[in-house]
Amino acid sequence: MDLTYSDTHRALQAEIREFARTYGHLSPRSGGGRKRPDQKTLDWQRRLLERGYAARTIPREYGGYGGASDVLEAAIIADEFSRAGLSPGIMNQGISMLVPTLLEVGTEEQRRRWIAPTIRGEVIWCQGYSEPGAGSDLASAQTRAVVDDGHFVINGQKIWTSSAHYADMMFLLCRTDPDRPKHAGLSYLLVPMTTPGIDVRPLTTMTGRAEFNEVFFTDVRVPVDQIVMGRGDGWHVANITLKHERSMLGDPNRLMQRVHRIRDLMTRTRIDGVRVADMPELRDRLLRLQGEVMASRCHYLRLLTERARGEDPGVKQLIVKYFGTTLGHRLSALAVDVLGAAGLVYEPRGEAAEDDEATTWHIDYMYDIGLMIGGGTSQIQKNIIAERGLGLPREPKASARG
Amino acid sequence: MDLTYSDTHRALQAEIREFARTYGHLSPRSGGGRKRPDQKTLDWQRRLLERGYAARTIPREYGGYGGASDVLEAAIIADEFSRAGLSPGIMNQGISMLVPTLLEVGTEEQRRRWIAPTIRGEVIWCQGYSEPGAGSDLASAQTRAVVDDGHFVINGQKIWTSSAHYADMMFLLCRTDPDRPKHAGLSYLLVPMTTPGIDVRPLTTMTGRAEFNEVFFTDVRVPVDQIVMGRGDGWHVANITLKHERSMLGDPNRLMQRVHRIRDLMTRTRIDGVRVADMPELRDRLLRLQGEVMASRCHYLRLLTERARGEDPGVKQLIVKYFGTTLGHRLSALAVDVLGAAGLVYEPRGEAAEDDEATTWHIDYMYDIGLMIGGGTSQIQKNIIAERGLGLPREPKASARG
Amino acid sequence: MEFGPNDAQRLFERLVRKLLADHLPMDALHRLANAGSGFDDRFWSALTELGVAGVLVPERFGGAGLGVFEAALAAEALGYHAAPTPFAAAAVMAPLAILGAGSEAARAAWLPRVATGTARLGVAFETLAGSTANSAVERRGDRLSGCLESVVDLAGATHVLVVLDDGTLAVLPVDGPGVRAACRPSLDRTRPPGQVHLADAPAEILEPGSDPQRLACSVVDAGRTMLAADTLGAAQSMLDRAVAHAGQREQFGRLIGSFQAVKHMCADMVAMLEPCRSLVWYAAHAQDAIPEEARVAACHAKAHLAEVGREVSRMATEVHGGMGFTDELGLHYWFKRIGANRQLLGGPERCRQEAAAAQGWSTA
Amino acid sequence: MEFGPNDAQRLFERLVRKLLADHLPMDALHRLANAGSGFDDRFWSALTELGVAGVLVPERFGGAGLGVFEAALAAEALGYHAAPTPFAAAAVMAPLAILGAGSEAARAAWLPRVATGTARLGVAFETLAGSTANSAVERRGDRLSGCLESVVDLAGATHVLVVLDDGTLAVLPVDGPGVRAACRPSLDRTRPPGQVHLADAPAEILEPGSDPQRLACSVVDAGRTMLAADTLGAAQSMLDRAVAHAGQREQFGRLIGSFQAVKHMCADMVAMLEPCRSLVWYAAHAQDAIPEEARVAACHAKAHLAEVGREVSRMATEVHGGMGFTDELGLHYWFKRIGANRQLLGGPERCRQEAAAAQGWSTA
Repeated sequence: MDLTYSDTHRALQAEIREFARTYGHLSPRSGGGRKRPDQKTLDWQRRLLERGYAARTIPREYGGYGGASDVLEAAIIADEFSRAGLSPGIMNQGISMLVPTLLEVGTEEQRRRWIAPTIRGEVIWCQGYSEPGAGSDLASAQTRAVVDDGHFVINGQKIWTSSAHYADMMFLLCRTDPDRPKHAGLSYLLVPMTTPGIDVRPLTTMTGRAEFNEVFFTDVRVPVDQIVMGRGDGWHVANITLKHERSMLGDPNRLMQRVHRIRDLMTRTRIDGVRVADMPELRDRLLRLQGEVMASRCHYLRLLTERARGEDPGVKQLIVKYFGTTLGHRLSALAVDVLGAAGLVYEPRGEAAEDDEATTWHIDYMYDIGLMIGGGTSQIQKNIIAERGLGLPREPKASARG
Repeated sequence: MDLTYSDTHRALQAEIREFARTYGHLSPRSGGGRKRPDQKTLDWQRRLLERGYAARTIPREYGGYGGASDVLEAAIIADEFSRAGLSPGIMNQGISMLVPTLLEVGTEEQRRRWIAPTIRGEVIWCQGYSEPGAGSDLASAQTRAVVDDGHFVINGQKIWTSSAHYADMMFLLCRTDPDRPKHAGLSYLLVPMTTPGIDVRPLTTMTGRAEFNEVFFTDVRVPVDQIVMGRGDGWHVANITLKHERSMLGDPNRLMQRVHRIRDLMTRTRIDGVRVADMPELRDRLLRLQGEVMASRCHYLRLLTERARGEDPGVKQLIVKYFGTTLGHRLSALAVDVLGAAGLVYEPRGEAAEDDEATTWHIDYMYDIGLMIGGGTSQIQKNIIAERGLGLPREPKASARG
Repeated sequence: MEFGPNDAQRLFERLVRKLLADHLPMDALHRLANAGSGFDDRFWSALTELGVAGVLVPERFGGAGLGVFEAALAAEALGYHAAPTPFAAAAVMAPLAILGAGSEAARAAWLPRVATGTARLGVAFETLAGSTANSAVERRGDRLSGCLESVVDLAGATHVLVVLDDGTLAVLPVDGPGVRAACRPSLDRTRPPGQVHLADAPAEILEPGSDPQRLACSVVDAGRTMLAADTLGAAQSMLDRAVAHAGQREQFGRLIGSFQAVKHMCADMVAMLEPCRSLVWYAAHAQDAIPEEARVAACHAKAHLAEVGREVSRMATEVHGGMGFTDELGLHYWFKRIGANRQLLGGPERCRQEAAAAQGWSTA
Repeated sequence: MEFGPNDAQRLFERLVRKLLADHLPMDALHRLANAGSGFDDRFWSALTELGVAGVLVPERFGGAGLGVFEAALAAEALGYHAAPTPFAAAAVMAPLAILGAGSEAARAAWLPRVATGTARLGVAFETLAGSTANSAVERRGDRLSGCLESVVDLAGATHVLVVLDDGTLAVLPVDGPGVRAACRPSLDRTRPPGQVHLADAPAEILEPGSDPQRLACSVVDAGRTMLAADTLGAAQSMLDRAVAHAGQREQFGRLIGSFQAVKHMCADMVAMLEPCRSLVWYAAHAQDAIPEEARVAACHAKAHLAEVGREVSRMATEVHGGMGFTDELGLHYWFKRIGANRQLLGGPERCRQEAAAAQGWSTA
């Protein structure tokens, strides 16, 4: 065990604190679900990239900071931003899922073309995986792509596509080789959303915003070089992406930041004249969550360390999404309670503007339920944890329909 | 809705309060799992029977008080005993399960012979249902009884038989007609535990006491008239008994009494000089449980009312055991927390003597887990609630072993 | 003794439920909720005709002359249908306040109009209701200045009844001089929260009853009981939908209700929720008939339903999978209504604090 | 940077686990637990030889010279095997106290004996440890009178180290004049709680360090970290047993682990428990190297492991069905050990209060 700060680490910490003092007032608000970054957010992201507070380990030639992978550095940055209540920068599916996928299996050209604008928040990606009726069985994708004149021609339908209504690009899982076995017939394509034949129909959710979409493809033509790896490698690539998604969803630094934001909210809110921070019943709920967040943050550092050692994370990785999303929801539930009746005013400002504090928390509270459902419900996560993680037997195949 | 107290009700209330003032100091301690009633408990029970505070509605000819069925009277008695912290009298399987079963389907002779000594606490019954390996599938009982010379001759083995080591009698579910279909081949016999051929081997539990037993039958002879209803009616009778067990386990008056006992404990316990009653974090836990207990008590009164109207309780009855045992466990868990480190001294005094306060709570805390497991685990209770209560489909039959 | 509604009460409940089912199929609910005004003239008239608006108004003033218990049955039904309408304040808290204070002349002036649905009073508290609202009012004679947040039932209101900290009750017309009243965009689109600004606004000060603070508390208690009943109905609605969905939706080649995980979520929901019905009945009945238990029962009903409502609303949404998260299915109207009920008139921790105080368990 | 044990630390952990596995098969555990003394000479010698008793004693005093982190690895292993032995006080709290206070002469007198396992100190607090014990001691010069409950590691102890409210540290031999020390019959048969009566008993008063109260707190923190680590190991042991049981026990014609209900209980347990390991590591490391985080981390580790331990111990017992409730299977040793760890040195609510105070979040 060694969490010692070297001189470099101490310098980094001092540098961030200075940055927070100087520029902290320019930070956009955290939370509130996904939306296209506004100018304030783009400017903030640019500042973070310049100093390596975002995309720190992404090579310079792809627009990153080119820092060495250092678990402690990452932890210091996350901590300092969390404590100062600053936005840690843009977090979206392009940055968290596509970029690491391209770094892992993309061509040099794909990396040079896509990574830089993606991490700057200029190119927004959406994920074309789920299809109607297929539930969590992604490998059963029916959306077809056939080759014609140097292009893939795509027909079919995706659903639950978050951000599609404002995204520039989609990474798409589709069936290119229907005659091959289920998992071997898939390919992974990069598709501009402006391509003719793409019809995006927003799916308004309980937050009142269109977080998801249905996306229809009619003879959508994409050059054949817009494939990641080769034909039939789609399932492999998609799983790399999903692996990165699972890590993203459990991000403990966002949870830690929520703890601090709720603490702050508690000092500003009063019930019949009494500060909520001085109500032990509510304070105890925050402390309990703080302990759990502290555990999840430590767990995250442990995973980083073990990954650096090349150890197989096994069940330790599989639990992250489940407990991370559940914990996130419990935190926003507490925030909603602290806001109380005064916080019931709800005015989402849509994609372009920043929401007020109460609206942001309410969106998170609902959106977190979406996260618990999306990409395999908590129930399916528990099956995966028990079967893959603990080796418990699978359910017997049903001999008859229920 | 009508909870009006008539003059009779007010008189009953006043009478009990007077009783509590005069005799309250003679009450044995509540809780602490099952044991054979000691003299103090038997004396207390006798006083309660005389005044109709126990067995109130059981006819006088069977040793009861012969009161009319009056939901409000029952509630007043339970309330006043709970508030005064007095034992509501003996609660055991004979009183709660066998007596109502005999009242429902026993012969006049069986009633006259067994009910009076049972409600006085002089005859203790145990329940011969579970068998090794059969889990919760009671209808698969293999213990055999064949008729020979005016007797049933019993051979086989029962397990998880609580109280068998000090019981006088057993009500036994056994197979008398192996050639008939599973549920139709069972009979329900009343067996004196002193009959030769019965071997009781105590099964010490985590409480350190022998709450359960294995019971072995070797050529145990019981006169054929010791059957309740007829041959082959065993499953029917057993289900009547189980119905009464489910009601007993959810008894909200014991839960209400626990709330009061914990409140009292909180005022007597200090942590570094601070009364636990003044620690809002722990007080809030008690209040939350008080609200739930209040709900369960109201639910109980509603069930009584609807039963009196002859309505089918359906899911309303099925949930009682599940939430009652869970709530009981959470209450004893709070008590154990209030006791804290000082309460870790654990000295069960066995069957004969009264345990100290901390030991009693610890036994309840563990015993409550036993209740959640026994007679069908909470998991099985949930299956029953969902399938029988809500009409959800059964699990498909497995086509292969897991 | 009878624990539960009697025949007359069940009849009343059935009539209310029938009316709601007729008026609020999902497309109507979508329409009214999207409008977001929390009030619809036609729907209100129908409720009034049935006696819902005047449920607590004595017969001599033209009302139904029923009790808080019957009002709770109506509130449960309104919650079950997520009805976009005033009720807790307009039909329960305000008339109770006027019955408990005010001169006979004031009663004769107000209550018949409440019963005919033509006077609809929102209710606002300065602080007594345990909420996070930043409300403060200054009184000079019969004139009030200040700001009131989280006003209950301001939607469609003709007047607002203000409860000051000393228990004083003041009534002002929403369009009177010095009064600026507006509903805010709300999480719960069926019942928007109100805000009222008062600038030296002339008010009718009701003649105080014998114990104004106690009356104010009992108005809060009745309001909390209504919110608890509303949550009960809303949660029951979500549970019913979840069970129906689980019994017809197939995934992985099976009805999802045959999976133990789904089954046990449904079992947990019903095991939590069903006893709540009896608790709400009891709390409502206590307001009518057991004054010494009224406060504790109301606090516990409000707090416990808030907790159970939250759990049920989350689990029922989860059972629906992705569909539960969409606007189209409309499940979220109930989810948000339950969320709003939790916060209005004091969250669960606050209500439990008051339950402790009412039992002498704390000095709070 | 490395979050987790390094190679040397992992080797130490493996050796301890190996020794425990060898010494404590179930029949040995049954035997030692039934004796209930919480101490076994042979077993203690083996632990001492491995350096467990002297884990925190600097090498110049003959100890292993390791840190609280390594001690936590040992504590986890001891919890995993429900080892009936002193440790938290004898090997961690007492040597830390002596290292932080006391003259160099006192250190030279005590620490080598701690390392060789010949001096075994139980630790008793007057109040600072947040427990419900009724302890009170009066000091006159170097003589103490009074009563101390919930003494940690009095089993097999040669001495008791008393921490007074002002941070004063006093050491008394358990068989000294005026000292009456006895273990009480315990829920947790592997570690009986101790009670000490002092009647004008002569004590060795250690020379106070620079900040006696702070030292006392850090002794509590280290103790709480050990109890958290012990619960971690014990809960892991119960989880492992539950998973193994679910994978081999058949009911209704299937392995019970193939039922979703059982599967999800196991998933819930591991999802709760696995992050706890990292939290315990962090809290232990903070005692060694991050003084400004040491108190908050220790409080959180103690509180959170108490909560998770309780859940896991209940669920693992449930997974075992009736067998889990029997004495014979022995699962209850862990259940009770987790229960005792929860209460010793302050329950979770109390620990969270202290975490709030340490962060300036309350005035408590």
